[in-house]
Amino acid sequence: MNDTMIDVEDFRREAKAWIAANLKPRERVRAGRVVGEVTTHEQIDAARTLQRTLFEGGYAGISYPAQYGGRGLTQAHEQAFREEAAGYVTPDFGVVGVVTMGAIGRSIAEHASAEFCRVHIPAILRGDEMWCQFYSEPEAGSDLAGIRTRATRDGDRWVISGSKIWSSGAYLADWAMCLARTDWDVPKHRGLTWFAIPCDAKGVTIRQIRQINGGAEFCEEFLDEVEVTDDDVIGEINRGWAVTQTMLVYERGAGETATPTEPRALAPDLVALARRVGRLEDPAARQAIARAHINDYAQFHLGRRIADRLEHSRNPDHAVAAYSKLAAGVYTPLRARLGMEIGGPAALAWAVGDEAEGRPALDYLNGRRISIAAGTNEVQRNGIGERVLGLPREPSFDTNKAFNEVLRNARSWDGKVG
Amino acid sequence: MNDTMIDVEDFRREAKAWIAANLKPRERVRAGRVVGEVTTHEQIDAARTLQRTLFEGGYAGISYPAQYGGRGLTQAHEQAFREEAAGYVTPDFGVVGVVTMGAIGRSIAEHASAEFCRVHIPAILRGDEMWCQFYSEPEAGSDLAGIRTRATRDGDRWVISGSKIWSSGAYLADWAMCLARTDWDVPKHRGLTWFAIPCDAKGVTIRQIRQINGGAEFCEEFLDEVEVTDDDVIGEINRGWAVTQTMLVYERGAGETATPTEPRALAPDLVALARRVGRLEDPAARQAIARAHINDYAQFHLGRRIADRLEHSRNPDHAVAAYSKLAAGVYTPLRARLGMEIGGPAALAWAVGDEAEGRPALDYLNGRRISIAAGTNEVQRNGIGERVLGLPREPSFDTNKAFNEVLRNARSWDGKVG
Amino acid sequence: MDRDATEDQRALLDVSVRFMEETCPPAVVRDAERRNPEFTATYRSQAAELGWFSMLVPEALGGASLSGNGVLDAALIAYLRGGRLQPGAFVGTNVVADAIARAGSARLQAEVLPALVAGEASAAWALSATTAGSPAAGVDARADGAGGLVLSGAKTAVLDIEPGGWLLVTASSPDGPVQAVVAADAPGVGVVALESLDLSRRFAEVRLDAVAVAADAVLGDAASTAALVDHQLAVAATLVAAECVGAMAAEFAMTLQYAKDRIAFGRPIGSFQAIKHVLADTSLAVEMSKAITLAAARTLGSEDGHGPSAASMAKALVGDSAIDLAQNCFQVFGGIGYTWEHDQHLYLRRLTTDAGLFGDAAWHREHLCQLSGI
Amino acid sequence: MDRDATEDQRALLDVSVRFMEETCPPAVVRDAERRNPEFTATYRSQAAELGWFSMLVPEALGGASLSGNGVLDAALIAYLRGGRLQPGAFVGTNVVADAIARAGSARLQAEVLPALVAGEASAAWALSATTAGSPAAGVDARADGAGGLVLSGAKTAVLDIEPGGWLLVTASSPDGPVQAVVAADAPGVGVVALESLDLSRRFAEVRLDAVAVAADAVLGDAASTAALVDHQLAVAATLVAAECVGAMAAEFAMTLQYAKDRIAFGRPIGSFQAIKHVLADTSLAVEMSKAITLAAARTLGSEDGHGPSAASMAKALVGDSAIDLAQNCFQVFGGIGYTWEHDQHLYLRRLTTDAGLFGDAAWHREHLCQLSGI
Repeated sequence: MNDTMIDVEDFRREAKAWIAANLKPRERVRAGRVVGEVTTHEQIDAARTLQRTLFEGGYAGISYPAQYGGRGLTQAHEQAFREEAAGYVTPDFGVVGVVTMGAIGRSIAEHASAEFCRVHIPAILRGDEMWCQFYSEPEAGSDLAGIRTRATRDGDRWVISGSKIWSSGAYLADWAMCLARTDWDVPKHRGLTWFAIPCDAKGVTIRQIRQINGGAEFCEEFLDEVEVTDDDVIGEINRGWAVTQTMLVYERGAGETATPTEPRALAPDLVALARRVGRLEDPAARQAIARAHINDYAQFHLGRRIADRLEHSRNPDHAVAAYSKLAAGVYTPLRARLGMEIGGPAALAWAVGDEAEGRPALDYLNGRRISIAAGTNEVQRNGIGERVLGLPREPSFDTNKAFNEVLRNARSWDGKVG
Repeated sequence: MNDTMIDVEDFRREAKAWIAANLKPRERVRAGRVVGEVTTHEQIDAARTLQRTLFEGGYAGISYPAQYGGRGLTQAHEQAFREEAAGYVTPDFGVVGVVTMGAIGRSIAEHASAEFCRVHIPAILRGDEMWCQFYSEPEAGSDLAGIRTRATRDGDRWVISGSKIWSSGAYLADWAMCLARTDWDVPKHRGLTWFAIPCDAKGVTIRQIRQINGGAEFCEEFLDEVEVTDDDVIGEINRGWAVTQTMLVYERGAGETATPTEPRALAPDLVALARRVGRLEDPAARQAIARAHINDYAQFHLGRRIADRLEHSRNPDHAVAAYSKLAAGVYTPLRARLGMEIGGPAALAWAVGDEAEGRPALDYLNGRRISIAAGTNEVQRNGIGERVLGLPREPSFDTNKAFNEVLRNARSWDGKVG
Repeated sequence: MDRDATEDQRALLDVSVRFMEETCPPAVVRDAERRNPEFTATYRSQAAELGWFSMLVPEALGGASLSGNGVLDAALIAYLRGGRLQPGAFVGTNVVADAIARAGSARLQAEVLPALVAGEASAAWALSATTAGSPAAGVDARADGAGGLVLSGAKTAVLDIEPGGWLLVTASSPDGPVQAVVAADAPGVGVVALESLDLSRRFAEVRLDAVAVAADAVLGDAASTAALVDHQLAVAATLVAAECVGAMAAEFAMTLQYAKDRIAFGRPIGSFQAIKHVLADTSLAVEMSKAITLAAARTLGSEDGHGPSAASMAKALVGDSAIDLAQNCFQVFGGIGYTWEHDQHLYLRRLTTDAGLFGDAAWHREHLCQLSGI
Repeated sequence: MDRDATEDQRALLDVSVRFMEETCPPAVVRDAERRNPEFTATYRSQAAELGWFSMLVPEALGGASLSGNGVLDAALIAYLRGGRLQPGAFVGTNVVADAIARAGSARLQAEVLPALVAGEASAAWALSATTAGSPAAGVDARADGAGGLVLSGAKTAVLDIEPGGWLLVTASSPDGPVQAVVAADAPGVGVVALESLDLSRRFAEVRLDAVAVAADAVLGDAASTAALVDHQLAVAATLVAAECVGAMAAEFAMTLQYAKDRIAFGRPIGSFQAIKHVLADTSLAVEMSKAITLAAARTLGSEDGHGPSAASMAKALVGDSAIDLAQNCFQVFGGIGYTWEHDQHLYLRRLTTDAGLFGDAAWHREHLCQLSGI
């Protein structure tokens, strides 16, 4: 923190005045996005207008470097602004905004060349550029370093081909940050490079994926000989894994735009559901309600305990964050299942179009997202086992071999070693 | 089956008459052994007397080869005798008798030399020789082929040293069938040999192990330069694994002395428990009772289904027996836990010496025996996964290397391969 | 599912599989157009020709079981249906046909029953679908003084009411439960289609506004109705359990194959114990579910007194196992299972719904206690 | 357990660990001789010198909390006690001291309370130990007309009654629950030692045969008793949960080490996902149990109205987690865990017992619903 930095409380007062003068009060507190709802281009356009207002007022990228259009302040200042702006209409880009400003912009600021940053970061903060990630692949999910999209040098250009999937909001994005393999003859983590690709570049096809919940927030992409130049490389060639790790840390934090509050009221949604289906006196339903709430409460305090541990240790061991992820991955589907149990037949069939009545089923369909996305429960358990508990490692068959050889060996797996 | 073999129903009639003339009717049906109860030498002596009567009547070893003192008949004849003798006092050697006649005698008959069989099998069938297994070791449980007891040739003798554990009833046995490693420079399954050791041989120390349930049915042994000769080898030298596999098949069947009947009455023990603690109307207790009974019922029908499958296929896949073992390993501890839940505080503390009141706690302590002994649940899951479902194998680090090298590598495990 | 199936049973099963694969393969299952009345009627009448709706009906009334155990015959068909996520009022029609055969008036047996057996119409059982409480709840019946009834109230989440079909309504009266057979399009009967988790079935709410039912549409009498309702529940539970086990086995097979094919971290994912052991446990659950469902069908169809207990046990065990299985398989599929195009979610939806139909696991556990006299 | 512990707390915890390791190390825990009155009294009086029984008592009554939150102080001690399977009436004495401080007569506060704080005597809470129902059940109280009570009935499975100790009896009266403090050796009081699963604690049945209790031994009045009982339950639940989490952490650490050391199939068993993932899940359960128990202690000790709910949540989550943990650790140990000499079974017994003391998980879930007004 530099000495001349404005004090958080002074900043808060300044922000409060600016907000009152420039933003509109929110009509009513919005009850959270309906999962499955899809952000439209119209919403993005409206958000861009509002973002420009913030940018011009000096409140976009509060903790981004000042030389790239940010304010150069801290997370505490970000948090103060969020608290003051809570009752006002702020830009809502949906998930593509979270990805752009929460993970990609920060990864660019840390790893891209100064020239690249000067071009793109102000555009991001102004809302002119929305970004997405071309990252996971149909054949590489939890095994992120196992991607097979290929970037080949051809004179002063790079030619990129492959397929990508699970790109949140890519259909709304202007640019993509794309991970490709640039060397196949080294171990898998060592031949990866990140590229910036305009979403409307020749050879890029973006398709929304219809999800089991009916939504289509995620996309899949086909890259057919897409051409970029060295100027589009983010970070160093073949050192893409370092950028990835930065991005993963920001991604974990990116969703957490506000500190959640301690859940004190007994699982209100499930109490309402039990009341609606006439089971509030049913001992089994009461047990299910209490179980869900106790798990919520324990998860909250686990999260706080882990956050404390990360904040207050000199060498924070980020591996412990896997506890929060695993808890969410275990208890979210369980909670959804408890909802179905409480709801009974009323949760299996409901009046056409009645969102409240259909909610338990929707939550149930969405229940395993967090158990799978951004590292499955199994990956978290490995991480906790090896990195937190210090258990002996799983034998690995892909970290020290050329990636080409890994692919060959995997196809003829027989479990024989040495 | 040979043509001259007596028909089962004729045999049954003959046996029935003999039984009525030679055995005493049972006073009352015994309610099963109390787990933790330990067989005494006096009980063994009484059983020997009775066993001799059977032997002399031609009813010991009904399905054992006739040339070794058996009757040369089939399992169906054995079963017919058991059914007819059900109301009479028959020899009860406890677990050491089950091991001796159910697993060891049969393994000897299949693998030992004719001379060895002529000496020992009649003695076994007469009740003169009780046998135990020196098999598992403190450092080799589920990984049975990983035993480290060493047998070294010294002239025409073998010198055996090591420690053994989990030998059922060894403190009552006259002889032990002992597995030792005779070649350390070949993969682990290929350097094993079985030996017969008199339990009172010099260098053999047998100690009963106090179990968590207070019983002491199992023993541990220390073998300190125990000397035996080539005549004491059972099966071929370094081919002990073939004998082991025979023994395991018999061991699995050995406990099943009678076909269990379909459990129709709702978990009578748990209903009685709930009644005793006044929770028969409590919905949670009722759910627990029903859950336990349904699992019992499903396990019974699973067992019958698997037995049918093994009996009626031309090439029975014995791997499917792992389903019954895994089901028992999963549902036995669960049932014990349900008992503790139903019992509540009354299952945690009870009147001194009241066996009925203390029963749920005893069952609870014994609950994981079947999850661990004779191949843990984890070993069963591997077996089902690989041998029944055909899933790709776990990488193995010990099947193709000299056992000496396996031990060296394991001590410096770092998960690195190749 | 059944290794002891007779020759006759095997022949029927083979031809039934061919029928389903030709008439309603996966692409048709996914197609909402399948819900049109024409497809529904064609599918039903072809199924009837195979004998799908005659198994629980005695020969004297135009039925025919293959093995002497009609519940077992029907359960074997249900198993095949479940694996292929088949539509149609199979369970309802069989349950209602069985009920009419057991307790219907001469008119019902002469007019409605033959139509059901021949696939000219289907039937749905309108029972209370609440998790706790009596199957009769929701609709009140009062006597009309001439042996008939007047029915008023509503039943939510009634399974598979097809156009032109019949409803067996279980209602409460001051003298205990009563039952009557009513045309789904009779005056005063409202059928409102619902949205549902399961995309391969249809659900409706049935509203009855003082629907007059003649004496010859009433099933059984005050003395016998409670036992008949228990029997119907046992048959419905057994057949749904069998459909559910079929879906479990199909979903499991799909998942197992994926675990063998999918490569991650340089190995097929099925070589990892994290996956392998879940699949082993899941396959144990499939085997136990098959075993208990066959046991229930055998026992119930042999008119052994233990049938209703066995049916409740099967439904409870299968219901819980089905949801566990669906969740575990979803986890093995990972992201791909989250896409609409992948069949995983069809099974997830179906299995979860099966678990709740005709009493969820907790309901059947309590029912088992009551049947056992505690 | 608590990274935010104050300097004072840390100092007390350090000296408490030394005391336990010197006075009651594992060999003594295993030795039944430890139950003799002399050891019991010595252990108690040394513990009292460290302040173990003063934390919930206000300074005005001779108590002292270190941090201003006596429940948190006591929970931190309880955590250390649990890890070392310590004996002694820690929970009972603190709960009863707290109750007397809150609602005891001047005589109780002048005579009994100082003896408890000084470790001259201990106290046990004789509440109904049934899983369902009221803590007052089992003993009936009738008014003696002079403000006192006559108590009759029995309480089963009362925890840790030490020689010469006091009993806080919670009884039912026509006006609701009442409470009184009675000497364990008073006329008409029978204390019958029980066998128990947990070998490191002692249980007894208490029989009360028309025991006369003077007015100044009665706690609180009709209006306040129910709330006081709820508070006592919350304190007892929180302290037992803390002991339980301590035992969980110790058992887990022992198991983790074993998984690193034990070789099978050519590898340390902890390198297999089957073991590794169970340990990861178990360690998550330990972390969640620590987090929720600290939250309960903080909330309850700050007299925040949410305390009783938080305490019930902690007890429920920790109870279920403890049994899961004990079962999972047993499985990892395999055969060696089945031997008397191995400590595994001491923890299995302790953890299972902790889960059932002062209300099992299901009881506290229902209690939470009631506290939440549904």
